[in-house]
Amino acid sequence: MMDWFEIALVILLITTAVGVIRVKTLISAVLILACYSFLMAVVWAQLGAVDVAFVEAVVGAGLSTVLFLLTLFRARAKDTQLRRTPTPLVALLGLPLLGFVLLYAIAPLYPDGQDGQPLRPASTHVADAYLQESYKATKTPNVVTAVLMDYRAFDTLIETGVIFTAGIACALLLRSHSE
Amino acid sequence: MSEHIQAALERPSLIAFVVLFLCGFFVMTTNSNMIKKLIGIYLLQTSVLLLLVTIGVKQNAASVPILTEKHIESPETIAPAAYVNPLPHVLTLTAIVVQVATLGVSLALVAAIYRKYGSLDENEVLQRIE
Amino acid sequence: MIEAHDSLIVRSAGKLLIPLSQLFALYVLFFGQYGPGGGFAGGVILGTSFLLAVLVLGPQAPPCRLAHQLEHGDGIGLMIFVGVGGLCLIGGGTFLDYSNLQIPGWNDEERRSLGIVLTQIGVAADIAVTALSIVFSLGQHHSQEASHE
Amino acid sequence: MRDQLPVILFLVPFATAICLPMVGLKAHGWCRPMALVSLLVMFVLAVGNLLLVLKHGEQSYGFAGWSASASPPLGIVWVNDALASVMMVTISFLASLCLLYSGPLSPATEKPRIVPYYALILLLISALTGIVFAGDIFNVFVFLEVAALSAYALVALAGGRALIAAFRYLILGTLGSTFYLLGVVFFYATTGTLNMEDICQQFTKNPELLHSKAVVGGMAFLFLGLGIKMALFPLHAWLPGAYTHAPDAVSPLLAGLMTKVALYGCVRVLFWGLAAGAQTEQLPALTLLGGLGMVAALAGSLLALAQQELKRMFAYGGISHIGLILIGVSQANQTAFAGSMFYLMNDAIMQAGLFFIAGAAIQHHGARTVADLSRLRRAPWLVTAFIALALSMIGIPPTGGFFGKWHIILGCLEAENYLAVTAIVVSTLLTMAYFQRLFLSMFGHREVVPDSAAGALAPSTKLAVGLTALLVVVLGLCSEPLISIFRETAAGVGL
Repeated sequence: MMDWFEIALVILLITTAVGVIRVKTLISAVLILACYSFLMAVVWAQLGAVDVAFVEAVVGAGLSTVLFLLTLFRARAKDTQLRRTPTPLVALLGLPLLGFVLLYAIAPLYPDGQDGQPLRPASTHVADAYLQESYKATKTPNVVTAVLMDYRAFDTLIETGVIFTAGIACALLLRSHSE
Repeated sequence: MSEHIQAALERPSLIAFVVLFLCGFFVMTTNSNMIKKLIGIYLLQTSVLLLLVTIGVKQNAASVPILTEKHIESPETIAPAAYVNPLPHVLTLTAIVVQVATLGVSLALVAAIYRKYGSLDENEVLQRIE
Repeated sequence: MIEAHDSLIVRSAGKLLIPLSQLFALYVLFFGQYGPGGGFAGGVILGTSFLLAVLVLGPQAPPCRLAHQLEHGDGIGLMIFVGVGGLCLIGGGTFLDYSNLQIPGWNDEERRSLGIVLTQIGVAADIAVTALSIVFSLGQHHSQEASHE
Repeated sequence: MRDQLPVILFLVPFATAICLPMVGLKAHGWCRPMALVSLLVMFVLAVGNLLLVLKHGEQSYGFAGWSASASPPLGIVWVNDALASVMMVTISFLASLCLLYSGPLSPATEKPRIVPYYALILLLISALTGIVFAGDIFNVFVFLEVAALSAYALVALAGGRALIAAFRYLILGTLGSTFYLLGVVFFYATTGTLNMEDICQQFTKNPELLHSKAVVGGMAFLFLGLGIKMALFPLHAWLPGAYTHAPDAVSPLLAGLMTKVALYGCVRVLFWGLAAGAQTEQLPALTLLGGLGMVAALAGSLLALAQQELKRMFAYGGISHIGLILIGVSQANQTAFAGSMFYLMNDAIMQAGLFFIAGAAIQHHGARTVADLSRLRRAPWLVTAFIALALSMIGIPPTGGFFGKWHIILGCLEAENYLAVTAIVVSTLLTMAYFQRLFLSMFGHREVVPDSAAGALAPSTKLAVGLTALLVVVLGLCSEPLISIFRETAAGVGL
């Protein structure tokens, strides 16, 4: 059972990624990266992760691009041109090895034909309990929100803390000489 | 061999994960431009998140993890197979936000380096230090 | 180098878009319990709407001065979040156990639901403020450079 | 109150950190006292927590009211056991000491820097607290990220070369956490849970799961990620630069705690998550880690011998000790495990102490390199402390370093792993060689370079340097109770 739409999206995704690598100016690379993020959001929506797709579209394609561009606009034009550098031998040897390890590791994650679910435990053990019980416990129809803000609320708190840390760190790095 | 290709086409995002991961790793290790390195890291991180989302997929017409009216009225009847696994989505949301926070700090660092040494290239900066 | 944009079209479109996007942000934030959205997305949209205001109307316009003041509120969002968690501690439960928010007449599920709304607001506030603050940090030295030249 | 102690321990520095920007807006002067008081309160609470845990046994804390004992565990769980509470005491003690020390040499002299500086230090400490208690592998990832982000900014604070060192640290650190996350994804895909205890149960229920390709790959990426975080030898490239160029007030904190806590996280995942204690034969990962540890122990001390800069030399010394601790952990018996945990604690204190001395030497005597050390002869306080710490680094009897190494060696002999014993002995000899270089340069020359610039040490510097030196000796003299606590912990995970 192949989903041609998904295959097409994935091919587009890889094409944009290759574009990001090949392009010669940083500003174009960043703009193609925004396209990549947006396509990624579409892929995620296609896979059923609507919340994630929404956040990726807003954060990945939106905020990240703004941050990249703000940094680049400040640089002189000649600094944003890339020069070709020779590819180090280590990378050429290391990449196939890494690719092999990844292919080896994802082998058990393919659908196993029987019930068409990728590797059962991931989608049964804890996840089913969330789907069945979260509405009764929290009166929140969006299960993702219920898990995010209640069951795993502490993770969310710390992750809000990561954002806070980033804000403080940026202030420390860039605002020392002014004000 | 043909069943391998068949399996890969059934879940193309797994192959996409491997390709994007390698792309990200390649950019990150071979470029001396700092912005390009950050772009590489960005590709790397999103590819891992793609894998995470892919794990949550169920094939038998499972829908997005937002309960329908019918199930809200009688929560006892919820069949888990009808919805996509929500936990990977939660982890992905957390990781995306962590990713943009890291990006903010790294760009601030790059901006600080550029202000001091006037270059976005790591090797050039090292030359100017010496 | 952040300053008011001088094109009339941009300015009038901005005046229309800014309140709209703020409204949309609030919708996304509070709709998060019933559909896609929530604190993260709502917070970023809210932050970017202020950013749009600064870019279009210039840093001296009233909504932008508000944005600059907001920027000093680093930590308010986290305070809300930790505060809700702390109330749960005081209520006798473990940290962030919303069913221990002491509201007479409410049952556990309603309290948990309320806890989710409150913490979403906290997340959104934190993300909006920090997004603004990071952008201003990156943009500020922009303006400094311009004054050097 | 007792039930809530772990989370209160975390909240004290965290809540202070989020209040600082508000306070700092009006009164910059309040930041330092507030940070110091909160860390001292944390230290007192950590000692109380240790005593309570020793009296009442371990406790698990379920966040958001989702009980830790439920099956399957739905919420996030923290584990407050003897090992974690001993680590907490170490962390809060060193953190307060570092803050005390950093006062006079604080890099935050400019007003806009004061608030972020103290806020980041507090955030770093609260993140380390989280890693120590966490019983959930994804929770560890988020905390690692908070700790890392604040560490990058703190390193970059020194400006100049530190910026580029911080950038390298950032690239490698982010790569490390991405690898860690990938490992977590594979573990989740095969077990369907993130809770360490639950993962452990799954693996004990069907041990063939441990040989699943996804788990093997997951383990590889998880330990690769943590290896970068703990600066395991071939992955250590970020560490020497970052620690050398970091501000003198910050490097003791980073050197003492960052890599050690990552190593601690690795031990948690190995023995609590993968049940490495119960099924040693199933896990070739342990043997591999042991081998890497041997390489790191030798290479670290060899590289330290080749350095000219003081801080860089100590940084490589730290890398070799990470290898030493890994050797102990990988022997899979109680003696070596207890010894390495004891050594972990000791190493945190020794590294912090050495960087305190290096910082004071730079600030007061302008001594950056090994050759400059003779200037320190005029500072008896620093020299005495340095001798005590050096004895501990080498591993000479009355100090804590000796007892840690001794138990690791005993454990290796118990496991009949003579190669590991040889590696430890050779690394000790190399350590002795580089400290001999330091002593020669300190006392070797007849003529003393006149050193007019040297000011008197601030009392807080004296206190920090003196206390760490005293502590390594005290730890050595009363090593038995700690070793027996760690032995019990090891028995608890089935070693």
